[in-house]
Amino acid sequence: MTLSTSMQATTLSPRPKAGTMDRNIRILGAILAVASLFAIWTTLSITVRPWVPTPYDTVLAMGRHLTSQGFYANLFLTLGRIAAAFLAASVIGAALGIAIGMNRKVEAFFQPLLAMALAVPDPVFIIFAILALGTGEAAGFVALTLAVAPFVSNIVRSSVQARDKGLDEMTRIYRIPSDKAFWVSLVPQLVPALLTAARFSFALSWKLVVVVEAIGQPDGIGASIFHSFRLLRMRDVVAIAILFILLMQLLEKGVLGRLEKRLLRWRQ
Amino acid sequence: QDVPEVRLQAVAGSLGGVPLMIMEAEGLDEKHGFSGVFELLPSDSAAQNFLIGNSDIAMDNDIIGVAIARAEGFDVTAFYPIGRLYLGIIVPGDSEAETPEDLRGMRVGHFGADSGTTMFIRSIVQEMYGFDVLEEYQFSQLGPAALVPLLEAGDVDAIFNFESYVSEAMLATDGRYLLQAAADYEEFTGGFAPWITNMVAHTSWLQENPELAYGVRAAYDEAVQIMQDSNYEVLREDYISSGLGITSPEVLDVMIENAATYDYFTNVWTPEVIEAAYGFLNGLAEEGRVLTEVPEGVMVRLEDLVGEPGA
Amino acid sequence: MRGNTCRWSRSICGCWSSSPSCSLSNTACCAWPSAASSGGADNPRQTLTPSNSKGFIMTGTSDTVLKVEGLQVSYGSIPAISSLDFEIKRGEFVAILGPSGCGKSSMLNVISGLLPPTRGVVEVDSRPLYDAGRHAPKLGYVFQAHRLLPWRTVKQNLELVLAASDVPRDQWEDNIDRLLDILHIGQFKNSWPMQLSGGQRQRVSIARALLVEPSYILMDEPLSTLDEVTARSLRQELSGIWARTGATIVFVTHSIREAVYLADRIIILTRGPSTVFENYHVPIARPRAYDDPRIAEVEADIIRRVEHAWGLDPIKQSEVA
Amino acid sequence: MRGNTCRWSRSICGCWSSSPSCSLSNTACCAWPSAASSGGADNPRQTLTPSNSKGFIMTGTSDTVLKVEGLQVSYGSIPAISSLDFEIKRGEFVAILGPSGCGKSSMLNVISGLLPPTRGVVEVDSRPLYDAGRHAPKLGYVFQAHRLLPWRTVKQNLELVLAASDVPRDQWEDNIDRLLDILHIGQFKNSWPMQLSGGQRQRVSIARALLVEPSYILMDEPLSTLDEVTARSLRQELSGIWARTGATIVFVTHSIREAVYLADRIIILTRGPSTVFENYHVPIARPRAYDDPRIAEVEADIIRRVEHAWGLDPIKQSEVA
Amino acid sequence: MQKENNLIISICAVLMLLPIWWIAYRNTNFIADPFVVATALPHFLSQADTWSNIGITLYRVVLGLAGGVVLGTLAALAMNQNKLAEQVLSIYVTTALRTPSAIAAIMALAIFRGAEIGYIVVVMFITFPFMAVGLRDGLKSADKDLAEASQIYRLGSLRYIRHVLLPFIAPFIFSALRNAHALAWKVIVVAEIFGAARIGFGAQFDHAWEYMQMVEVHLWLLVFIAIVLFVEYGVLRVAERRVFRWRG
Ligand SMILES: Nc1ncnc2c1ncn2[C@@H]1O[C@H](COP(=O)(O)OP(=O)(O)OP(=O)(O)O)[C@@H](O)[C@H]1O
Ligand SMILES: Nc1ncnc2c1ncn2[C@@H]1O[C@H](COP(=O)(O)OP(=O)(O)OP(=O)(O)O)[C@@H](O)[C@H]1O
Ligand SMILES: [Mg+2]
Ligand SMILES: [Mg+2]
Repeated sequence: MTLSTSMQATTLSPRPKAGTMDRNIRILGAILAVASLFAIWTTLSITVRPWVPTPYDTVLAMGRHLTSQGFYANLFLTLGRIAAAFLAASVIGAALGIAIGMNRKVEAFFQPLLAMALAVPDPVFIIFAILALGTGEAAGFVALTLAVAPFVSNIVRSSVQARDKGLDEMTRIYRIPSDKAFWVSLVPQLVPALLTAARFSFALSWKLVVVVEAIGQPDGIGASIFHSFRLLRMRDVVAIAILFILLMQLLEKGVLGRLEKRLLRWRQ
Repeated sequence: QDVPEVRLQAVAGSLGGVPLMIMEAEGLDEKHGFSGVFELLPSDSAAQNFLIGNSDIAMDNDIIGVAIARAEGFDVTAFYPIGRLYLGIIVPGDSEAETPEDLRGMRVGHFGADSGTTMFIRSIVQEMYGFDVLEEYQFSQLGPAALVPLLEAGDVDAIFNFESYVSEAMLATDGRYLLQAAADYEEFTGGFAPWITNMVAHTSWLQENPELAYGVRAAYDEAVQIMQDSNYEVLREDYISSGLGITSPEVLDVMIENAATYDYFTNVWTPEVIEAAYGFLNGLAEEGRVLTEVPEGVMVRLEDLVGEPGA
Repeated sequence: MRGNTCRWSRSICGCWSSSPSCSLSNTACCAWPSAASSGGADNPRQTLTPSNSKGFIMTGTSDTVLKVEGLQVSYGSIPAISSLDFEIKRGEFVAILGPSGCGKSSMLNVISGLLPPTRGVVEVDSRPLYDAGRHAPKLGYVFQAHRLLPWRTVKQNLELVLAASDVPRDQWEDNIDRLLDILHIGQFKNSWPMQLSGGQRQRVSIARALLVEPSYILMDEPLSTLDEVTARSLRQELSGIWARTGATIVFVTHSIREAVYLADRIIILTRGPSTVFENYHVPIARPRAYDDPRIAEVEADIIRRVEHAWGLDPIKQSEVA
Repeated sequence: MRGNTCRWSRSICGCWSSSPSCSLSNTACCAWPSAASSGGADNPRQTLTPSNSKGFIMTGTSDTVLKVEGLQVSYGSIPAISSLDFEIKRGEFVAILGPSGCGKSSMLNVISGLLPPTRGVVEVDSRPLYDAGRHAPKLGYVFQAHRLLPWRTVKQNLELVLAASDVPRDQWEDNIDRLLDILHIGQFKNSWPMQLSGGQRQRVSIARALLVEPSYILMDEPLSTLDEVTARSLRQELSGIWARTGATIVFVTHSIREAVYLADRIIILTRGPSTVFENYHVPIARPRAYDDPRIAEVEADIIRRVEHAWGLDPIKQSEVA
Repeated sequence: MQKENNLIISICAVLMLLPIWWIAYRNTNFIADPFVVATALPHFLSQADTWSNIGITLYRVVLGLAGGVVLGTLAALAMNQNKLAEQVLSIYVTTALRTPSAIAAIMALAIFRGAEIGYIVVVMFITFPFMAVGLRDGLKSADKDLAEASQIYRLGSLRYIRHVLLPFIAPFIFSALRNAHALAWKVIVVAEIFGAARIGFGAQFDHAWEYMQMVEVHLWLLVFIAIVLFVEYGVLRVAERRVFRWRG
C-alpha cells in the first residue's frame, strides 16, 4: 500500500455522487457490523451457556421491557443522572483543563491531584460519596462528576497546550478582550478536543452510573441490570443493556454529531 | 498424596465460612477422606466463581439463589443445610421501634433487594405483619459492611444485615434485633423456619464424587459439633475471628451470646424440612417477584441422588 | 477619540479608493473639520498634503514616538539582534531592510510588546513599553504569516477586531466593504480563510490592520505574496492612507524598490545578529512615481551598499548559465 | 535510476556552490560519464550547457512532458481556473505569472496530482495523471507555505524525504550540508522550524524540493520571502541547477523580473477564473545577467501588457501622495 | 528556576491533602487515621505478598493496556482510511464503549473460565474504544497540508504515519493514553472484583473492603495512587517532554 493510493481514497477521490455512495456504504457497513456481531454472539451463546443468552431470548426480553412501565421510569431516571453528571463533569473538566493548559503554575498544582483522582477506583468514589453524603441523588452525582471530570480535563489540557500561539499574539495586538479572545480564538481550536471529551465523558458517565446504581441506588437502568444479574437473568442483562446503548447512541449521534458538523464547518 | 482435592468456598466475613475454618484448622478434611482447598471470597464475586466451576462446593448460597440458578440453566443443587437465619432487622438501642411495623416510612439500610437477607426478611415480614417492606420503608443501599457505620452515623434508622455485622452493629449502637428472622419466624409458624445457607454443588460433581460429598458433609457435622460443644467459645480462636474480620473482643462477646441464643448452624436435612422449604419457595413463586417457578432438584438428599454412603 | 474615528472613516469613505472623483482635500463624507491641522513641521509630508490631520494625535512636544536603545534579543543563548538603536518620529514612514533571518520580525515583535527584549530600552510615546499598559497606542500589525482565525469568515475576522476597537458599529459594514474593495477582495467577504489563495489571505490581514484605525502600523512583508499589479495599486493606496491618517508606519520588506517608493527613511540592518547598518533617508520628494528613474537609481545604490554588507559572496553574473 | 542519482550528487558535490573553482563541465566527483548527452535539441540550453545529461531521463520520442488541455478547476460551484491549455517540454524552465488569486497554486496542485481537476486532461510523460501511479515522475514541490514538520529539525525534515527517495544513505549528510550551504542556512541544520525566520523556513522547503533529485520541480513563489541579495544568489544557483540536471521547472512568481531572468517561457494567466493570457517566450539568450538592461526592458513590456489585462483600474501615479 | 518553582507547587498540592485527610478522619467514621496508616505503611510494603499482588495486577494492566492501545490505534487508522471500515468499526467501538465494565468482566470470566487471559482481555476491551475514539478525532483534525507534502515526496504509508501523522496527533495520543491508562486501572479493579480474582490488587482491595479494614483499604489506595503518579510523572511526562521538544 503506497501513500498515494491510500490517500487518494480520502483526498483525491472525486465526489460528485458522494451522497448516494456514502449512504450505500453506511448501510453496507452497518449490515456487516451487525451481522458479524450477531454471529459472534450466537456462537458464544452456544459455547458459553448459560452465561451468554441466545439472541432469541434476548429479543423476547427486549420486547418485554419495551412494553413494561417500569422500564421507562428507570430509563428516564438513569438518563437524568447521566445528563447531570455529564454536564457537570464536562463543564468542570473543561474549565480545569483550560486553566491547566494555559498556566504552568496551575498545571503544577492540579496535575498531581488529577492523576490521583484518576487513580481512585470508581467503587471507592461511590462508596465514600455515599458514606459522606448519604444515599440520596447527591452522592451519585458527586461521585460521577469527580470520577469523570479528570478525564475531560486531560483531553482539554493537551489540546490547549497544542494551540497556535500565533493566534494568541494576534488577539493581544488587536486588544481583543481576553474573555472574547477566549471564545473566538481559543475555544474553536479546542473544538475537536472538546467533542472528544464530550464523547468520553458521556461514555464514562454511563459506565459509572451502572456501578453507582448497582452499589447505591435501588432504581435506574444500572440497578435493573445488576438486579437481573443477581438473579442470573442474563437475557435481561443483555436486553436492557442493548436497549439503553441504542438510545444513548441515538442521543450522541443526534446531538454531538450535529454539533460537530456545525462547529467544524470551516474545515469543509 | 492420594487424597483427592475438594475446593470449598465461602463468602468472606460470613458465618458460612466458619465450619470451613474449623475443618482446616482441625484437619477434618484429611480425617474424612479429602484434602480441602478452602477459600473465602468477597461477596461480589463468590457466586460467579462457583457457577463457572472454579470451586466444587459453595457454603454460602441460599435456596432462593439455587432455585434461580437452576431455573436459568445452571445444574446446581443444595445437598445440605448450613446456616440458620442468623440475620434480621437491627435498630440502635435508643430506637423507639418495637416491631417492624414501627419502621414504616423510616430510613432503612440494606444491601440489595436481590440479596438473600433482604428477600428472607421481606417475605417473613410480609407473612407475619402483612406488608411489603420494599414499599413501606425508605431504603438506602450499601454493602453489608458499610451499613454498620451508616447506622452508627444515624443516616438510617435500621438496617437489614447478617452476622457478624449484626453483632458489630449491636455493639456500635448498643443496638438490638427488631426482628430475628429464625427465632421470630419459628415462633410464628410453631417450629419451622427456613435456613439461609446451604452446601451447594454441581449435580455432575456430586454424581462423580459421591464419597467426597459424604466426606464434606461429615466434616461439616463434626465442625458444628465442635462449636456447639464449646458453646461457641471456639469462635474466639484467632483463626476464626480474623477469618471473620473481627478485631474487637467485644463484638465477639456479642456474637457468641447471639449464637448461644439463636443457634447459628443446623444439620437437619430431613424430607420434612425439605418439603417445608419447597413450600416456602412456592409461596415466593406465587407472588412472582424473585421467582416465577420452582424448578426440580433445588434441594436433594445425597442418599436420594447418589445412594447410601459406601454403596 | 471621536475625531480619530472620523478621520479614519472619512479617509475610507472618501479617499482611500483612488477613484478619480476623490480629491485629496475631500471632506464631503465627514462633518469633522479637516482644517485643524497643526504641528509636526518636521514631517515632509506636512507640506505636501495639507489636509492631513495628524496634529491631533500628538500628545507631547517631542515628536519622537518610538525610541529603541541598545535593543538586544536572544532566543535562549543565541542572539538574533545584537544591538539596535534608532528613533522613529510621529507620522514617519520607515522601511526596514535586512537580510533574511537578521531579526526584522523579532524587532517588530519587540516593538509591539509581544516579545520582551533581552536587553535594552524600547519607549513608545516616551513611556517604557511595559509601562504603557492601558495607554498603549493603537496598533495594526500585519504579521508575516496571516494569522487569521480559520473558523471565522473574512468578514467575521474583521468584525472581531472592530468590536475591540472604538469604531462605532454602524460604520463597520461600510468600512469593511470599502477596505476589501481597495484590496480587491470584495467578493471574498463571506469566504473562510481556507478558501483563499495565499495573496488573498495576506490582503485580509492587511485589511485587519488598517481597519482598527491604528496610530502605529507594523507591517511584516505585507505585499510579498502579491502580483506586481496588485502590489503597485496597494502601495499607492498605502501611501495615500498614510498621508491622510498621520499614522506612523514601520514596514519590513525585501523589495528595495518598494522601500524606496514608500518610505521617508530606510533602516538597513546588517546580517543577524543585527545592528543598524545605515539610516538611509530617501532623497526623493513626494509625490513619487513607482517607475520614476530616480527610484531605480536609489534602488541600485542601496543594492550596491548592501550587497557587500550582507556578506554573501559577491554575485558572479558571468557564471550563470 | 542510478544515473539520476549520480547526476544529482555530482551537481551537489561540485557545481551547485557557485565558487569560482567550479567549472561547468566538472565531472570530478562522479565517475558516471557526462558525455552521453542526446536529444532535446529544441532546448536552447542544450547548446549552452554541453554537460547537461538530460537525455537520460527521456523515455519517449516526444519531448512534451506535461500537457494540460481544457483544464478547469472549481471549488464547489465557484470556478478558480476556467480553462487552461499549455504544454511544457522536457527540461524547460517555465515561469507562471498571474494576479493573486487567479489559480496558480491550484494549477500546481493539479499538476502534482494533489487536486483532481474538475474537467480537462493533464498528461505527464504522455500518461494521464491518474494512470501514472508507480511510474509517476519524481517531483519536488516548494509549496507556497513551507509545510515543514514542526516536530522535526531541519536536518530531520530533509532526511525524511531522502529516506523516501533512492539517494544512497551515505550521500545524505553531504548532500544536505552542501544544499544548506548554498541556501545560506547551514547553521540551522539542527534547529526546529519554529526557531527559524520566515525566509529561512522557505529556504528549507527549497532544499527539500531539490534534495530528492526530482525530474520535475514545482515552485510556488519560492523566493518571495527572501531579501534581494539572497534571492539573487539563489536565482543564480537555481539557474545552474536547472542547467546541470535537466529538470523541468515550473516556477510561480510575482516578480516579473525574476521570471524574465530565469525562464525560457512565461505563461501569463488572466485574472481568475483564469485562462492563458499569453505564452511569452523570453527573447534573451543565456547566460543572462540579472541587471542586464534587456531584462528590465522585457519586464517593462510585460508590465504594460498585464496591467491592462489584469484589469485593475489603470494606475494613477500622479495621484499618489 | 521556573521548573523548581513548579515542582514545589506540585509537592504543596500533594502535601495539602494530608491536613484534608486528617480533617476528614476527624469528622467521619470511615476514613482511617493518617498516622495509623503511615505507621502501617512500612510493614505493608515489606511484605512480599503486597508486591506479588501489585505485580500480577501490573502485569494484567500492562498487557491489557498494550493490547488496547494497539487495537485502538489500528481501529482508528482503519476508520480514518476507509469509509466502510469506519462504519463497521464504529459499531464495534460503540458496543465496546457502552458495555458496562462489570458486565464485561463477568462475561470474560465466564468465557475464559477465570483464566489469566480473561483479565487482560477485559482491560483491552474496555480501553480500546477510548483509544480509538480519541485517535480518530485526532486524525480527523490532521493537517491536510502536511499530508499533501508527504504525498508529493512519496513518503509511503509507513513513513507518513510514523513521522507526519503520529507526531501531529501526538497530543491526542497522549491524552488518550493518559485516560486509557487511568481507565485500565479502574477496570482491572472492577474486573478483579467481579471476576473473582484470587490475587491482584482489586482482589486484595475488595477483600479489605469486605472486612471494612479501612487501614488496609487506605494502604491499597496509596499504592494505587503511587503507581499512577509514577506513570504520570515517570513515564508520560518524560515522554511528553521529549515528544514536544519542538514546541520550545
Ligand atoms: N480550498 C478552496 N476552497 C474554495 N476556494 C478556493 C480554495 N482554494 C483556493 N480557492 C479559490 O480559488 C482561487 C485560486 O486560488 P489559488 O490559491 O490557486 O490562487 P493563486 O493564483 O495561487 O493566488 P496567490 O498568488 O495569491 O497565491 C482563489 O480565488 C481562491 O479564493
Ligand atoms: N522562536 C525562536 N527560537 C529561536 N530562534 C529564533 C526564534 N525565532 C527566530 N529565531 C532566530 O532569530 C533570527 C531572526 O529571526 P526573525 O524571524 O526575526 O528574522 P527576519 O529578519 O524576520 O527574517 P525573514 O526575513 O526571513 O522573515 C533567525 O536567525 C531565527 O533563526
Ligand atoms: Mg521575518
Ligand atoms: Mg498561490
